[in-house]
Amino acid sequence: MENAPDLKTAIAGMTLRNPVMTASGTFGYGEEFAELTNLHRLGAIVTKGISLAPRPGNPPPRVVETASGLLNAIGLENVGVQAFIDAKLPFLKNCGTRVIANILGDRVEEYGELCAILSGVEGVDAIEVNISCPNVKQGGIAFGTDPEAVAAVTKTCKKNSKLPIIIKLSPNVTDITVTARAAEEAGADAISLINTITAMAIDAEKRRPRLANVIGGLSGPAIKPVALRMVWQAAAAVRIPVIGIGGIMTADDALEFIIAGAAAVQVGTASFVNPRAAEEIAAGISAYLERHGLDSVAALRGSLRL
Amino acid sequence: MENAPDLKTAIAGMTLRNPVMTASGTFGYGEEFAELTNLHRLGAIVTKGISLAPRPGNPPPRVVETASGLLNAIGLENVGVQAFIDAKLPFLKNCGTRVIANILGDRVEEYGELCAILSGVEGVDAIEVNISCPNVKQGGIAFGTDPEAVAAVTKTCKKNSKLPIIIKLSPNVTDITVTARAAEEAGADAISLINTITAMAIDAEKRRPRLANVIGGLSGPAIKPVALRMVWQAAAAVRIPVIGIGGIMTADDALEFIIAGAAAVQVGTASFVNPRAAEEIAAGISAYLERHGLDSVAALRGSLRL
Amino acid sequence: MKTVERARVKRIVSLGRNLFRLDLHSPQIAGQAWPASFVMARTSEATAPLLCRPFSVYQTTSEGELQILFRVVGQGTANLSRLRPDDEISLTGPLGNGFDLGARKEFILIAGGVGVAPVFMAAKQIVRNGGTRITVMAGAATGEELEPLTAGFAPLGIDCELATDDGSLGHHGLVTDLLKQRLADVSPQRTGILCCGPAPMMAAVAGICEQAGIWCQVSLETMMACGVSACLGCTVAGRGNGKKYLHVCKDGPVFMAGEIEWKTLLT
Amino acid sequence: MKTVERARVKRIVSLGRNLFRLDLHSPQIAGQAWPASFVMARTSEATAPLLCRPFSVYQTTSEGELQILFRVVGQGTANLSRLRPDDEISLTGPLGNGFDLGARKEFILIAGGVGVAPVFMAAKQIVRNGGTRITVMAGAATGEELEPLTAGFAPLGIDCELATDDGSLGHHGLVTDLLKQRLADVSPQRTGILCCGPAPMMAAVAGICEQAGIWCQVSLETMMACGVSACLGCTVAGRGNGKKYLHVCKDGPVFMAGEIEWKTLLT
Ligand SMILES: Cc1cc2nc3c(=O)[nH]c(=O)nc-3n(C[C@H](O)[C@H](O)[C@H](O)COP(=O)(O)OP(=O)(O)OC[C@H]3O[C@@H](n4cnc5c(N)ncnc54)[C@H](O)[C@@H]3O)c2cc1C
Ligand SMILES: Cc1cc2nc3c(=O)[nH]c(=O)nc-3n(C[C@H](O)[C@H](O)[C@H](O)COP(=O)(O)OP(=O)(O)OC[C@H]3O[C@@H](n4cnc5c(N)ncnc54)[C@H](O)[C@@H]3O)c2cc1C
Ligand SMILES: Cc1cc2nc3c(=O)[nH]c(=O)nc-3n(C[C@H](O)[C@H](O)[C@H](O)COP(=O)(O)O)c2cc1C
Ligand SMILES: Cc1cc2nc3c(=O)[nH]c(=O)nc-3n(C[C@H](O)[C@H](O)[C@H](O)COP(=O)(O)O)c2cc1C
Ligand code: FES
Ligand code: FES
Repeated sequence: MENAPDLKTAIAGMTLRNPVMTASGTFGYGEEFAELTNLHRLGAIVTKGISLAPRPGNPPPRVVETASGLLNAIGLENVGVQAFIDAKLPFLKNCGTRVIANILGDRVEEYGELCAILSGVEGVDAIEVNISCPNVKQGGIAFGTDPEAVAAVTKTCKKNSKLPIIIKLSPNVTDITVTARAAEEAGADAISLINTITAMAIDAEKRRPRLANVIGGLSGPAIKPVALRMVWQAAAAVRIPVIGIGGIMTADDALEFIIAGAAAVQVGTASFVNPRAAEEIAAGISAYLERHGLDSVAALRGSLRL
Repeated sequence: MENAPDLKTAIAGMTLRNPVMTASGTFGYGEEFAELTNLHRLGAIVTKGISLAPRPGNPPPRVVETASGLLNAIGLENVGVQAFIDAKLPFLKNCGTRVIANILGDRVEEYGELCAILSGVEGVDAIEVNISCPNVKQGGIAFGTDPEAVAAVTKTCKKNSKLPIIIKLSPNVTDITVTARAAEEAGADAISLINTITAMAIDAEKRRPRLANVIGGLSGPAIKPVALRMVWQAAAAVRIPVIGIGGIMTADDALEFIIAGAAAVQVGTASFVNPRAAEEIAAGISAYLERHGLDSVAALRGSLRL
Repeated sequence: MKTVERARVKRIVSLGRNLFRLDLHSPQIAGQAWPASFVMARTSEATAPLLCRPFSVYQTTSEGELQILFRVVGQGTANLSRLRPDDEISLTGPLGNGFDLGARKEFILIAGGVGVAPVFMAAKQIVRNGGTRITVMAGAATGEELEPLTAGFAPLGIDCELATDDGSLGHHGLVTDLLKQRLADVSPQRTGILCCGPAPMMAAVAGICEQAGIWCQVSLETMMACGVSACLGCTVAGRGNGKKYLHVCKDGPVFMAGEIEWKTLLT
Repeated sequence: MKTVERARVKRIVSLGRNLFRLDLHSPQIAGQAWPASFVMARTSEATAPLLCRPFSVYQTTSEGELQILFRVVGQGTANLSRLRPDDEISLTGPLGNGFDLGARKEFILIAGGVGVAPVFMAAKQIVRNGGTRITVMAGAATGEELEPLTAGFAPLGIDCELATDDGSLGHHGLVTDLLKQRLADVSPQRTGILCCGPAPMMAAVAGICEQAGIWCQVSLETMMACGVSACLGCTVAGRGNGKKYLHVCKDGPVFMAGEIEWKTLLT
């Protein structure tokens, strides 16, 4: 091949340099990794989840390692939307890549407010909506496990924002295609999946939960096969772009998701293990395309041979 | 402590020597492990799933390793109930431990027939009902994801059998307490969980699924945190005994499930890694009880301190 | 009888790039192994890699030593390559069926790469059984790789016909070329062929033997989770009836070449 | 500036049962490390153990060598202990804040077990800064363990007061006993205490210092997923307001003893 393969990825009205983003909550607000990796080589940075008011998060311990996995109950600690805009966004604006703000709330209206606020500032390219949070009006059941709540959040976000809206699906459901379609029908520009799988660990010696919050979310290579199955199912069920997330550590992992139908991927826990993971994965995808004589990553999407 | 701790475990009207069973599909029909471990030191042997007619299973490849996990699509290959009774049960009868026959079907009636047949023979102590199979009358949706189907299968099994009926729940659901309660209300004597989580792997070089069946079931240490969370939730939701399954490799793993509320556990994938795993786990539980001054395993059940 | 045994590393010998011989003290398993039997080795205590890895027995001694040959292809074999003397690993074995050495007077033994392991053990057994004529045909990518793999045959008084992909040793081409050249001299009545190597090589040998009417056994490899016929994961499709599956860990690893549906094994 | 660096193992030194010193060639990180800075080490390429493990910098040389001290407590540290010269691992660092060495004239340095690492680096720095009076108080389970951990102080001209749980070396009891004995001689105006060790020891030292009005800094350990303030997993509860959490990898690992809500750290 004469030219380098084309990694450009169009999603929800944005064009990304390449299909590799960082996953929310695993890359801070970008600045934390500025000395460690080349931010301008990433497709996009997805920020830590942002709520209206700052949140202190859960008491410690908040993280525990499991077999090929990481169990966390951070409790959505974040600086709140105003401090995000004042203190974090100025750096992100100039970091050389797309910025996707990840948001969360307890009530549908909060999502709407956050969308309105973030649409009004410069430097945010898209909004990713974390719906794995408990819906306080519905007795604390996660928005993301109820197709009607998914639709309601999606509609509110779309109504309150001109920015592309990416709905981030919860894997803790019987049938991922149901919530995927609910998001699509309510107007989502893209969906991303999976968020963490609800899980638990116990210290047998102390007979106590290892997390102060008792249950938490499982991420990392352990969940990759489950994530890949769900991405494959979701990609077959909707026409909007699907962003694959879950246990991606290497370029090969990312390629599996793209071959299964993902338009782009997010790298989460891997950035803890290797701060350069996302950048290296983007380079690895390019090398793969070249080796296989493919001139664009788009040509690979959904190319699974059954 | 003067006497060895009491590991005896009463479940569904049976008394087991200890709370450690082998999981269905991971210990053959017992005979395969006779030279490798002391079968009479196990709480019970759960057989490979048995259907009315023999099944050839899925085309190869059927298994692939994932990060701390095993992905399988065996396709429920088995000799059928008649060959089980003629060729496998004679050995099991004399192996020195309890025998639990695991059954599966495509239609509710098949489960009933299997229960009737197995209740009529000597040597089967209980029946474990695998409901993670596709329900052909309902368009192939797994029985285990639909509370009504769970109830229907449970009732049929109870009606057709005097043996204790253990319903084995699928983890591929939004809320495990719903199917757990459905089984309890329909008369199940116990529930066991989790079966494998639906998952997938792709060979990026070949752009083909790694399993001929495309999707399969994930087991092993990778899924332990998810299994433990579900067992904890289910144990809080029902009064019948709960049997914990999923990624148990060591005595500590088993203890986590018991502390979370399981009355007993099953050891699956671990038997592939170490054919003596179940026996060693039973010994390890005994050592733990002794070390902690507990005189019975029952005293530990559900002892999680929140 | 199969056993689980803690095997102690006696030595680990590099046989070239990514190729090793591992000599273990494993008296119970060594005392019972036979040609084309295999062991399941747990390569680390970590949960990744999770499963045991299968390896053919290459050689055993009466002092309880058991040797395997292996090529580093992934994490499990990389872990093995980092073992040091006195480290311990878990072994289960001996497993599987084995080559049928009883019926024939003359043997052609065909090996590709580390597939030489079961073939070498068969050769030693045939020699021990006394007097039968043996020809070895062995192939590999390069001479550098092939030489250490076949060095054991000369001390047994067995000549090797060699083939390498790059022509650096022996015939420049496939080991099946050697077989074809020899075919005119082979007596289908007396001669048996034992073969272990990459699937395409075994499929080609199977095809040649079928056409020539020569008795041929192959030792197969498939993905194995348990090695003891419990997981039912190690299947290959049997010939004739696409629905019948053979279990490599129990019905095999040795099969009559005609039993296998080679097409499905190669995709 | 923090970096990710491939660090080459120069040597690995056993300091007794389960205790090692690992000397790495890691010039970029070594060139920037400070007392109580730490590195995140990826202990293997496998996915289990998955995360990097944090270790305090023990010593650096101008030739780019970086040393850590570690105790084998689980899989990650067991992997480290099996490293051999010329193996490579990934390191990220230097991370965290550091001991505040500027303000004081006299220091008491208190270390428990491998907690000696940041304390030793602080001692060297204080000596290099010139002239300040330093006392070291160090404790461990046994003398066998404590001796190699404290051997580095004498060449610096620093005397150590030792305490062991079994009385096999120095005072038979806790290192905090040594501090209490000394308290009468300590000037709260001039003296600062730097401390690293098990949480109960640091909590006890914090309590003593608070009562005596002595300036005291501690270097804490919590579970860390990232080490770079991205995961928000490494929190400890701050004093006074139960809702405020401090991040050990960024706000720490060094804190003023009074900043910490010790009760919640000990449960
Ligand atoms: C009965 C039997 C006997 C064997 N004897 C030997 C032997 O004597 N020497 C030797 O070097 N190898 C032998 N093998 C193959 C050996 O088991 C694999 O190379 C090994 O399991 C790879 O493990 P890994 O973790 O290093 O690689 P992985 O990371 O697991 O895999 C790396 C690559 O090797 C392939 N692979 C993995 N397992 C197998 C397998 N079981 N069969 C074929 N390909 C596989 C994978 O598809 C992948 O492409 C034998 C296999 C079987 C079934
Ligand atoms: C800033 C910092 C500096 C450190 N410096 C050193 C050092 O210089 N030398 C040294 O030997 N150790 C140091 N540690 C502790 C070291 O990181 C752990 O011992 C190591 O991560 C254990 O890994 P493992 O896989 O061997 O054990 P695991 O299997 O992960 O755990 C084994 C046991 O150790 C405990 N443990 C695991 N991680 C930590 C942790 N981060 N803090 C406290 N306990 C833990 C676990 O709860 C468990 O009980 C430091 C920790 C931090 C946070
Ligand atoms: C420590 C941690 C914090 C996270 N915080 C958030 C968050 O704030 N918002 C969100 O949508 N997802 C959050 N996630 C989920 C990740 O973005 C991602 O969906 C998940 O970890 C699976 O990907 P991985 O396996 O690559 O990590 C978090 C994950 C981790 C591990
Ligand atoms: C190869 C394999 C075959 C299995 N076959 C069955 C089966 O026939 N019936 C069944 O109910 N469960 C079956 N299971 C599920 C196990 O019994 C168990 O629920 C699951 O593997 C989780 O436990 P583990 O992580 O300890 O393996 C099978 C699992 C594996 C790995
Ligand atoms: S490897 Fe498990 S049945 Fe053959
Ligand atoms: S370790 Fe991740 S924020 Fe501190």
